[in-house]
Amino acid sequence: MIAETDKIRLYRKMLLIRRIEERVAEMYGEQKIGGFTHLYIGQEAVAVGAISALNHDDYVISTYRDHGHFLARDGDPNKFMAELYGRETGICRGKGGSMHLADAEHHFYGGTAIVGGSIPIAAGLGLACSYRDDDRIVMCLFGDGATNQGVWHEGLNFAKLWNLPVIFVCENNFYGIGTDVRQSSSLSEVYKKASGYGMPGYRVNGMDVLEVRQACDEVVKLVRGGSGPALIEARCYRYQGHSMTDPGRYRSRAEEDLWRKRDPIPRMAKMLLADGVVSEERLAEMEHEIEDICEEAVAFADQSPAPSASALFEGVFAEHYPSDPHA
Amino acid sequence: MIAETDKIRLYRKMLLIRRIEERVAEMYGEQKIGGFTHLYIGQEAVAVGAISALNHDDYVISTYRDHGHFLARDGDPNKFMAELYGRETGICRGKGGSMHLADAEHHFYGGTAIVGGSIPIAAGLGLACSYRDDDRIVMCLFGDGATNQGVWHEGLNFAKLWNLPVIFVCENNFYGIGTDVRQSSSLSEVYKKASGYGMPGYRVNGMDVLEVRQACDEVVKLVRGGSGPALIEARCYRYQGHSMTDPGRYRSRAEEDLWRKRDPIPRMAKMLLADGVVSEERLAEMEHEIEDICEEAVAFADQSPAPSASALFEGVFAEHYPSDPHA
Amino acid sequence: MRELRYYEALAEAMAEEMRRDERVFVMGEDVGLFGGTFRATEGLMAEFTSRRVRDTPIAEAGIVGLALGAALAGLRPVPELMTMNFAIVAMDQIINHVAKTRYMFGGQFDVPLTIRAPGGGGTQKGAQHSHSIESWFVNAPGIRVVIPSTPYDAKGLLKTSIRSNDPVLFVEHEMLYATKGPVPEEEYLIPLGEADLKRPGADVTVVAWSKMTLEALRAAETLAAEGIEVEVLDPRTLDPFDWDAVFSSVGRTRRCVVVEEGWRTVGIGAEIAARVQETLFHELDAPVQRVAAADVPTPYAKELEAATLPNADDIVRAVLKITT
Amino acid sequence: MRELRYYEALAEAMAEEMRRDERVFVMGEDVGLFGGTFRATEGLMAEFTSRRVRDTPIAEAGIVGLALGAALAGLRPVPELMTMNFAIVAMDQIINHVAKTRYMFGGQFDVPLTIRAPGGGGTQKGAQHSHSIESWFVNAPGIRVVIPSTPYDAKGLLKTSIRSNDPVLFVEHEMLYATKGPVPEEEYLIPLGEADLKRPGADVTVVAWSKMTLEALRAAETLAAEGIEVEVLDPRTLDPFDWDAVFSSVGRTRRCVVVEEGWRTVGIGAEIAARVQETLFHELDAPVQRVAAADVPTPYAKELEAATLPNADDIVRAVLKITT
Ligand SMILES: Cc1ncc(C[n+]2csc(CCOP(=O)(O)OP(=O)(O)O)c2C)c(N)n1
Ligand SMILES: Cc1ncc(C[n+]2csc(CCOP(=O)(O)OP(=O)(O)O)c2C)c(N)n1
Ligand SMILES: [Mg+2]
Ligand SMILES: [Mg+2]
Repeated sequence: MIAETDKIRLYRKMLLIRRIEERVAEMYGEQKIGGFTHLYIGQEAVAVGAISALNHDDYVISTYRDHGHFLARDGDPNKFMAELYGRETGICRGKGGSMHLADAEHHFYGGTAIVGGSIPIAAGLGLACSYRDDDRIVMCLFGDGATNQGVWHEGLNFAKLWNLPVIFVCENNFYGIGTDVRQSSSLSEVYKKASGYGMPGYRVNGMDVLEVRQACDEVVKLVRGGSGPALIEARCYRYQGHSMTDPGRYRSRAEEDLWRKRDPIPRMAKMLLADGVVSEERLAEMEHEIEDICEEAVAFADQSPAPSASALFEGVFAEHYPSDPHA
Repeated sequence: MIAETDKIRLYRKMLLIRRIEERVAEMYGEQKIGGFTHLYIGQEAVAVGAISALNHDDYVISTYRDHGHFLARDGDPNKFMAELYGRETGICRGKGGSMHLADAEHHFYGGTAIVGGSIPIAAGLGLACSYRDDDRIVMCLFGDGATNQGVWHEGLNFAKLWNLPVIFVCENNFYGIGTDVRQSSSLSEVYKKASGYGMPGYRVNGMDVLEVRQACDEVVKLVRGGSGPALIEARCYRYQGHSMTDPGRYRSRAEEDLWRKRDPIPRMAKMLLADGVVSEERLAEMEHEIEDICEEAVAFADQSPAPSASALFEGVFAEHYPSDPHA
Repeated sequence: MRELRYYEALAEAMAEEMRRDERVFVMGEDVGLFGGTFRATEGLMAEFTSRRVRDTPIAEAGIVGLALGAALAGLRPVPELMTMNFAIVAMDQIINHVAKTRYMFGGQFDVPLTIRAPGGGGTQKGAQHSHSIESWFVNAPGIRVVIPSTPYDAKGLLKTSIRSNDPVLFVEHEMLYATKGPVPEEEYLIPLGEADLKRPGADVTVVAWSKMTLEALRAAETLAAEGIEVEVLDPRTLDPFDWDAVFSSVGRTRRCVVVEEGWRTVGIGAEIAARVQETLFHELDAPVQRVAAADVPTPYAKELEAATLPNADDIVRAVLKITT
Repeated sequence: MRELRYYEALAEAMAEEMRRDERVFVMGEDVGLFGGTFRATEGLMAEFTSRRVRDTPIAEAGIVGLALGAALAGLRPVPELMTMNFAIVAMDQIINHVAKTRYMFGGQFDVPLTIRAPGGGGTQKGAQHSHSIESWFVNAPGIRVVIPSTPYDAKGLLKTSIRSNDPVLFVEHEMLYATKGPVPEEEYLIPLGEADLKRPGADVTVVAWSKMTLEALRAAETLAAEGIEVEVLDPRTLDPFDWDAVFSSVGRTRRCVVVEEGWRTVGIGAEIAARVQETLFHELDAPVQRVAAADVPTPYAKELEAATLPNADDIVRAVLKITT
């Protein structure tokens, strides 16, 4: 059972992610944001439902589609927007950008632009938990396409073999760029791949934040209790193109419409209203509060300075030597 | 049902592999053979049972433990021994050695020294069969340790996804060098890993050449018929160390004795005699014939010349340019 | 003459070779239905169907391994790696398998395989998506490395690569796909190992390839205004390499600048500098200069990325350093 | 002073650091029960149990990735790759993840990770098992490359590497494990980035590392008999690199030979030759010479392998070429 206040928090977080990414799209259009930018719009229920089931000191690791994960993990919207702008005040000092958001303070080990690259690293975070025998756990979020990479296999085998406390959350949005999951995975029901490792596999509706949260609460309890790793497949849909430059000819209009009807945000708003958890007024207020947060984030990024020229050579290593590159 | 003449052939081939490898061990001791040399002794029933189920123009691909596979595929014992000696007359002109036996004439795509490296290549051979729509199939033999490599996952997924005619034969001898399969695979019953790809998996007793052959006959028929790929786990045991330099402290004496009792060669000799398929005399004769083959192979290698100095620069490419390395 | 974009020239080369030889086929991530991330395989699926234009899972080691197996069995695969960055994921299949199969097995097998992949940075794709790592593949023997800078070179060299019985790593550049240039209607091939003189000049030889050729030509314009005649030589293929062309040019100009987009330390520029000083020790009027990326992971921020990637100004500075 | 073998010095370094710091642990294929393929982890399992000495599956990308994750979470892993050849399988985890994590994330995380791996050939292990590919890791920024030639250097540098907050690729050599040398009982550390003068000499500077240092010292003996005084300089670490030591030595001798076991083209020798000619253009009496492996996959046959790997005779020839 999820408390009413929690339900409101979950809704608010989804809304924040949605609205701030709408601003990201806008700023990308104004060329204030560059590089590869992958929007999370449509999948908010997965990040919010799954990550909210964790403790503050648990570990989270992500992919290049990391905006929603970063914000669901309570990352700072100002540092987020400044990073996408490539500013000194960004969470990674402008060195990472959209695909490489990381946040040490929130134990968020960041986005990798290499599909599948995070999987063995997630198992390694779990190894540290098990080595120290603390009761932290790890959550690793990735896409359906990642499950066909070799390192995915290696990471899941290690995790099960060593009984590591890792929850692998596959966001199955049915496509890897333009490729249908049925064209890339011999087992397109991703949760069944867990059987190849003797690991439990679960499937949840990734368009319903409460279902995601409830399932994760249970799995978190098991994994924290020492059950070893688990795989959760959350079925969801991205409403935008793969990245900002995707013509997106590979999906049918009918399919897109079907999934838009399942939009997790209006769906939950309706439910909260129906159950009398919130009033129309409160929802409108919330929109305003979030509008202000987005405004502030954009203003912060706009006013932030570009990295200094010397930053180019900073932070390659912790310890420096004369042969290291310098200005 | 396997014909009596076939049974004799199977027995004879196992015996040839056993005896010639005994000579390899001897010559390694005399330092006529160098590098990494991995004996197949104990596993003969797998190579002979599996590979004999194929047609001449089917494709076979192997690992660094490839002596038995090469010989089961009717590779020439003289060119085999000369290769291990590193002589010009070797099957790979002395460039490959024990780990890299290949034989174009017999569609044997050779040994790789990279554990798992052959798996996607095997799928690629299968892709060629399916692309040309000929009725060739592919057999890929590898060890239990290889199943934890990323490329193993990628190769099996591709093979099933594209319905390629590939038989993956895992020789589960329970160890990868000194590591017990239970310490390396979360699913130590290797045939069950097929479930992660929606592929059929079978287990056979790799110490019984007839059981291996019968199972392979059936699977070959299915795969040639268009069923798509299959995984066969053949449980077996290597009697020698991992390579010639392995102290082998990691296996118990009791375990080794148990498996020696299951030696596929005496076991089959007994059966052939009991069923009156061969006489003691015929078996003795066979030993002599094989003794002669081994003698000749060693003599051939001893008399063969070392590669000429110019061979160093030959065969890096098919087409040559002034910047290529040369004497 | 007709003008084509770089990606159109590539697509045309593949289409022609596929029509010519039924054994040639294309595979890779989103090469079919999607038409290729950079449109280089656009239209191929429609003409050749999914049998010969194969969309794959995201599994680069697998893609290269499957292509190798198919090549050994007599086909002529043209796999695409969506970007060069993913060649790192497939490194073992490329270096230990594709590049070594012929030699290791005593020459028993042809390896007719052309791996296409775009490299380079310049659009803020960050540390993991901006690699120019040709040097690793030039260091490892057994695979050719082709790296065209114009649509004309791209088409002619790709056709030659596909017809070769040796493996080729064919390196494109993300920022060249949209560039336009003359490409004749009639068929032509360009042999590997022949540098192209992109601009003659008497004062200094600038060796540059891929996108850096364009930067070098810009620099040459600027310097011409100051009365310095720059010769711009594009090797076009890094393995084989046209050493004669470099040595005869530098033999005349007595000065050499090498430009590469990759990291400076142990880059290809180092090899060229080392060979030039070995061969023309007494002819050189000045040390060979290298223009290359700073030895840092490529940063995302626009200003920082611009500061680390070499450009025409850097080339001008390097030339002036040894000509004035 | 007490003498130890190279592998004993390594095992001692790991044991000392594991006693000193509970966060240090070892993982790899057959490092535990088996004691390490080359005995470098012998005895560790007995003292530290399987919690801190972990046998792994054969999955190098996984091994490196897990070690990275553990390092980010505050441990100090010392993963072993059974040989350098398998670094190629783990290339993406090393280059794109281990080496880039600090920079790409704006310096938020330490990456205290030491990857041990033996490289090199010389015992007929063939094309896929004889790699000396340090150059790729020196080219890519973000990871240190340490490559000791003696038991003394091996112990002191490994301890320093394990205590570093930066990732280190620690390259051993299969043919050095059995070599013996003095190693003091009392603890010592050797800083990275400091070359060691293995033999002083006035006539020519020979830069060599790992097994090639031994070949260089043999060559120096031979040449001393002919009255040529060779200075043998071992950089000991390739990143950081002690340029001052090389420049000051060559500044005196005015002649330089670089020796490496890896392939010649775009090897580390190219970088050293390029920098020396950049820095000492007017001081050099002769072009910098490179002694390296032929640009072919390493063949199995004893005679061919011997012909391709550099040795003392090759060094002698290279020195004579520029001294007489
Ligand atoms: C190793 C690797 N190969 C290819 C790519 C290019 N690429 C970026 S995202 C992507 C699709 C990933 O799909 P999926 O895992 O389902 O995640 P989604 O984008 O749907 O969230 C591809 C192929 C990459 N970044 N890394
Ligand atoms: C990628 C890679 N990692 C490690 C090794 C070193 N190695 C050679 S054989 C071997 C064990 C392989 O075990 P298995 O697959 O069970 O085959 P078996 O030796 O038992 O026949 C290992 C770890 C290698 N050759 N390649
Ligand atoms: Mg997806
Ligand atoms: Mg085994």
